[in-house]
Parts: sequence; structure tokens; C-alpha cells
Amino acid sequence: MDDFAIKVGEFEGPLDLLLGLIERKKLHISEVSLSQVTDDYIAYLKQFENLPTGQAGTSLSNMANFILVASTLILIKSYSLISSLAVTEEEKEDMEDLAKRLKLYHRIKELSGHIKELFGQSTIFAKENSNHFESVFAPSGEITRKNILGAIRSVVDNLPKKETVPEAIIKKVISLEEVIDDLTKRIQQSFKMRFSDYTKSSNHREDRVNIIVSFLGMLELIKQGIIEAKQEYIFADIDMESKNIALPRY
Amino acid sequence: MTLDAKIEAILFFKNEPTDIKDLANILDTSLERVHFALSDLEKKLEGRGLTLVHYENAVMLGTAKEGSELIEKIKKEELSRELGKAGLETLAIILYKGPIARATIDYIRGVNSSFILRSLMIRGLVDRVQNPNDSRGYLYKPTLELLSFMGLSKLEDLPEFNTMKEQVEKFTRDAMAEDQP
Amino acid sequence: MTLDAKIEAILFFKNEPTDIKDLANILDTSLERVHFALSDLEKKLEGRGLTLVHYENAVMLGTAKEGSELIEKIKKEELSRELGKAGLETLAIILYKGPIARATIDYIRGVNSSFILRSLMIRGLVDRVQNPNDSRGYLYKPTLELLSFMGLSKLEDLPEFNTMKEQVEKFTRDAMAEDQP
Repeated sequence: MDDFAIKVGEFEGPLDLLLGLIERKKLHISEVSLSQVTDDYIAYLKQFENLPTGQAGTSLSNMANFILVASTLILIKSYSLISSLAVTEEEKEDMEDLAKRLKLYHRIKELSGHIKELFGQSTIFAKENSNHFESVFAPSGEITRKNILGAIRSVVDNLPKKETVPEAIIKKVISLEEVIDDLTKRIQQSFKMRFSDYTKSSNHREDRVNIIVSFLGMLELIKQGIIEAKQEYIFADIDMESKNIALPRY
Repeated sequence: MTLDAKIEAILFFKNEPTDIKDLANILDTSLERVHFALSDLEKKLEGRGLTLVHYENAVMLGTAKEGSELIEKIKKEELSRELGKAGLETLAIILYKGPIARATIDYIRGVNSSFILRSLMIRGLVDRVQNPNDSRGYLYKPTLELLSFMGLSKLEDLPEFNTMKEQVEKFTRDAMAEDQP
Repeated sequence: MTLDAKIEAILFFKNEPTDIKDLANILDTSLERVHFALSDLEKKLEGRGLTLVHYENAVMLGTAKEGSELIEKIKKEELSRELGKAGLETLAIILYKGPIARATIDYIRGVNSSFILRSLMIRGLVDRVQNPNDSRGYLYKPTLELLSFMGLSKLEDLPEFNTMKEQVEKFTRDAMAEDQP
């Protein structure tokens, strides 16, 4: 069952990873601490996104889980940097929920300590099955060839299937680096552009994850001092300008 | 023979989790009287070598947890105690919050839990029942074997059970009001 | 835990006549004290659902005499009960894929099958043989009575025998190669 394991590196899932990062920095769970570990989270994820699936236990649908949480993290961080950032009601809820989810998950991890402590320590045992029991042939009317065929068919239909997530789609969406490279090039070319132009002209599908990943790319560029971003008013588009055309460094 | 003695005899003979409804049927009596008799039996078993394990509608008889070391000495098969991180988390969610839909488990853990659930079911630690609010979905709940492994006669014996159940319920009510049954 | 409670737990668990000398050994005490404790246990079981059964030098726990009618009723009820979906599926797996280990059945169905297997055995529908690859394990197979009840002179006469067998085998081959006979 190893090929089904849900792990990126040593972490079970995105919440596990986040919790690990927050604990490492000895922070409390809050939106503020989440914005403080966003970069670490992305950096950690980057190590794994280029691994072929199956390696290090990565699976595509699981990567998608990691990326979805990444997108919420980026929102939280952006919001803390650019207070005028426009967020939808739904995004606001996601942002608030993440801290709550993390607190609950933290609680569950604490409680799983009780399970570990108790499991198998003072077991209540059932009677051992006797090896000598009398059996009486007692069939029932249900046992017909037709019903038995129906039963084996239902067994076969319910065998677990391997993941069937279309790899190509997810790979495109989750390639963080590609988005950042692309963004850098476009900034150099057009010197000044708007965020919505970027996501529109991009050959990526304009879905939510993609916009957010692009946004992350933009924030990375701001952080690296490669571009400057301006937003005239809330909900307005974001203008991007390159500060140093000659040196787009990563 | 009193009703609780009859129930003790039946549970001893059956040696598997038994539905309280089946007990009422066999004994030709009401569910209410079976419940009363079970709590009589529970009292009578105090300080004895046996104990009742009880969750929702199922009940079984087992050795008292105080005797576990003794039984372990004469048991032939080694008990598998290995659960792993994912297993522990999932069991904690099911014990403190069950019966619970897979979507909610996934949401709390932040990952897909279908494979860990399957392996817990194969080990007989977790059971699933039809979700009364969603005919295509299931609810996952602890088995009596899981309770027995943990030395719990009932779920309420879990540490922090009452406080935690409230916390989890409050949270899931807030967060998942829209997609939860 | 008193000595008589410990003895009760041991006898319940062992579910077979146990030598009084063995009890003294397990409990690390004298024969005399075991005899005293046994008579305590006997007194405490009065009016209860269980009773102590004495053999020459051995004892065993059983259901009280007064409950024997009840137990007969349950036995009959167990034998005439419908197998249900889970029972039919387990039986189908054994018919199409047997002889098969319990772990493999569990793995195919995704749930624990131990209680169902026991009931299929008690009803004479399946039988078990020693697993040649695992001295402590068993392989389950259909009984001859089941085959003749279904009007089958050989398993291959089952509808779609080869296709179904192949599909189940493909699944187990991929995942459990090492546990397979």
C-alpha cells in the first residue's frame, strides 16, 4: 500500500507540514504566524514538486492538497503585506478557516497521544475461538448461482482503484517555478503590466489556483526587489513595474 | 433467571458484538428493559474478571482490563500495536467525533483518508454505516474491538472525551455548516 | 483484582477446560489457594448467567444450566438467519478464489471478515485447512455440501468462473504477492 501513502517528505499533509513549521518557530497558531511561515512552506514544497510521482511518497492529488493550502497562505501573507488587497468573501473565509482548522488539527494530534498511550496496553479480550465446534449444514435460500454471481460482481466493482487524477492538468497547475519564470520574462518584456492582463494572456487556465499561484509569483518578485506593485484602490487591478530590468535573479 | 443473567449467558455464547435489538428480540422484551438489564449487569461485573464493552447499539463481553497482563501471558498470538501517525490521527477523529463522514475526516486532516480508513477497517478497528442524511455516503465509527484494544468499556471512558466532543462539534458546526449533514 | 476474578478472566479467555495445575502456574500460587478461589468464584456465579463446569482436574466456564433453552434458541436462530450482503460476498470470494487466507478475503472486501467466516463455518458452508505456507494460518474453501446444494459438480461450473476469478486474482496479485499461497 506504499504507493498510496500520503506524504511529502516527513509530513502527512499540508496541515501537518504547517504545524511543524509553526512549532519549529515556536509560534502560536494565528493568521499572523501563518503569514510568517508562508515562505518556509513554499520552499519546502518546491523541493518536492519536481519529483516524479511515487517518489518520496508524493501523489498528484496530494500535491493538489498542498497547493490549495499554499494558495490560502499566499492570500494571508499578501493581505498582511498589502492591506488594500481585495479579497472576496469566500477567500476571507478560507483565510480565517485555515487558522481554525490548524487549531483543530493540533488538538486532534494531541488527542492521538491518548490513543497511542492506551492502544494495546490493557486490552479487554474476547473469548478465544474454540477450535472444536460442531457445524451443521444450514444453507439459506439466498445461495443461488445468480446471487453468488451478483455478489462476486459487487466485490469486483468495489475493489479500490488507483488514483485517476489526470496528471497533465495537475502538473500544469502546480508548477510554481514555471509561473514565476514566466512572470519574470513578461515583466522584462512589457516593463509595465497589470496583474489581470498577466493571468488573462497566460496560456494557463484561468482558474482560482492559477491566479493565486501567479499572485505568489508576483509577491516573490516584489520580495526579491525585481518589481514594484501598485494598487490604486480596493478591488482595482494591480500594476506591476520592473525595478531592475537587467537583473532578474532567482 | 434474571434478565441480566440471561443477557450475560447470551453474550458469553455469542462471543461477538451483539445488537441490543437482537437481544430484545431473543429475550422477547423491550429495548428499554434490555438497557436497564445491561446497566444491572455492568454493576454486577464490577470487581469481577469480566466486563461489558458497549458502544451505541452494540455490546459484548470481555475480560476485565485489570487482567490484561495475565491474559497477555497466555495468549499465543502477538498483538499488533503498530498504528502510525495517519492511523492515530484518524482513530482520534473517529473516537472523539464519530460517527463521521469521510469528507469531514479529510477536511480535519487536510488529506485524503480513504486508504488509511480502508486499512483500519481491514484491521476491524473501524466500521462504516450508511449515512442517514446521504444515501451515497458512509459514516465511520469505532468498533467494539477498537474499544477493547484500548481497554475502554465505553467511549465516555476516553480521556478528555466530553470536553473534546463539544469542541470538535462546535468547530465543525461553524466551519462545515454548508457541506455537512 | 481478587484471585477468583483472575481465574474468571483466564477461564473466559481460554474457552476450554483448563487444568487446575495450569491455573496455579499462571497465577504463580498454590493449588490450595486456587481451589479456595474456585469455590469463591462458584459462589459468586450463583444466580448469574455463567457457571463453573468441573472436570476431573480441570475447570471451564460455561453458560448457566437455566439458560440452556435460550442458547438452543439462539443456535437455531443463527443457523436459519439470512446471510445478507456481507455473507454472500464472503461466500462468493471463497467459491471463486478459494482456498484463500482470511487476510486476503479482508483485503479484497476492505473490511474485517472474522465474524462472518466463523458463522459460515458453523453453518457448514465453508471449511478451513492448514495453510501450507503459514503454519499458524488457515485457508478457507467451500464445503462439498455447499457445492451440491448449488448443483455444481465442480467450481468451474460457476457462472463466469474464469473472468471473475481472474479479476479478483489480478487485484490480489498486484498487492499481496507475498501472502499468497
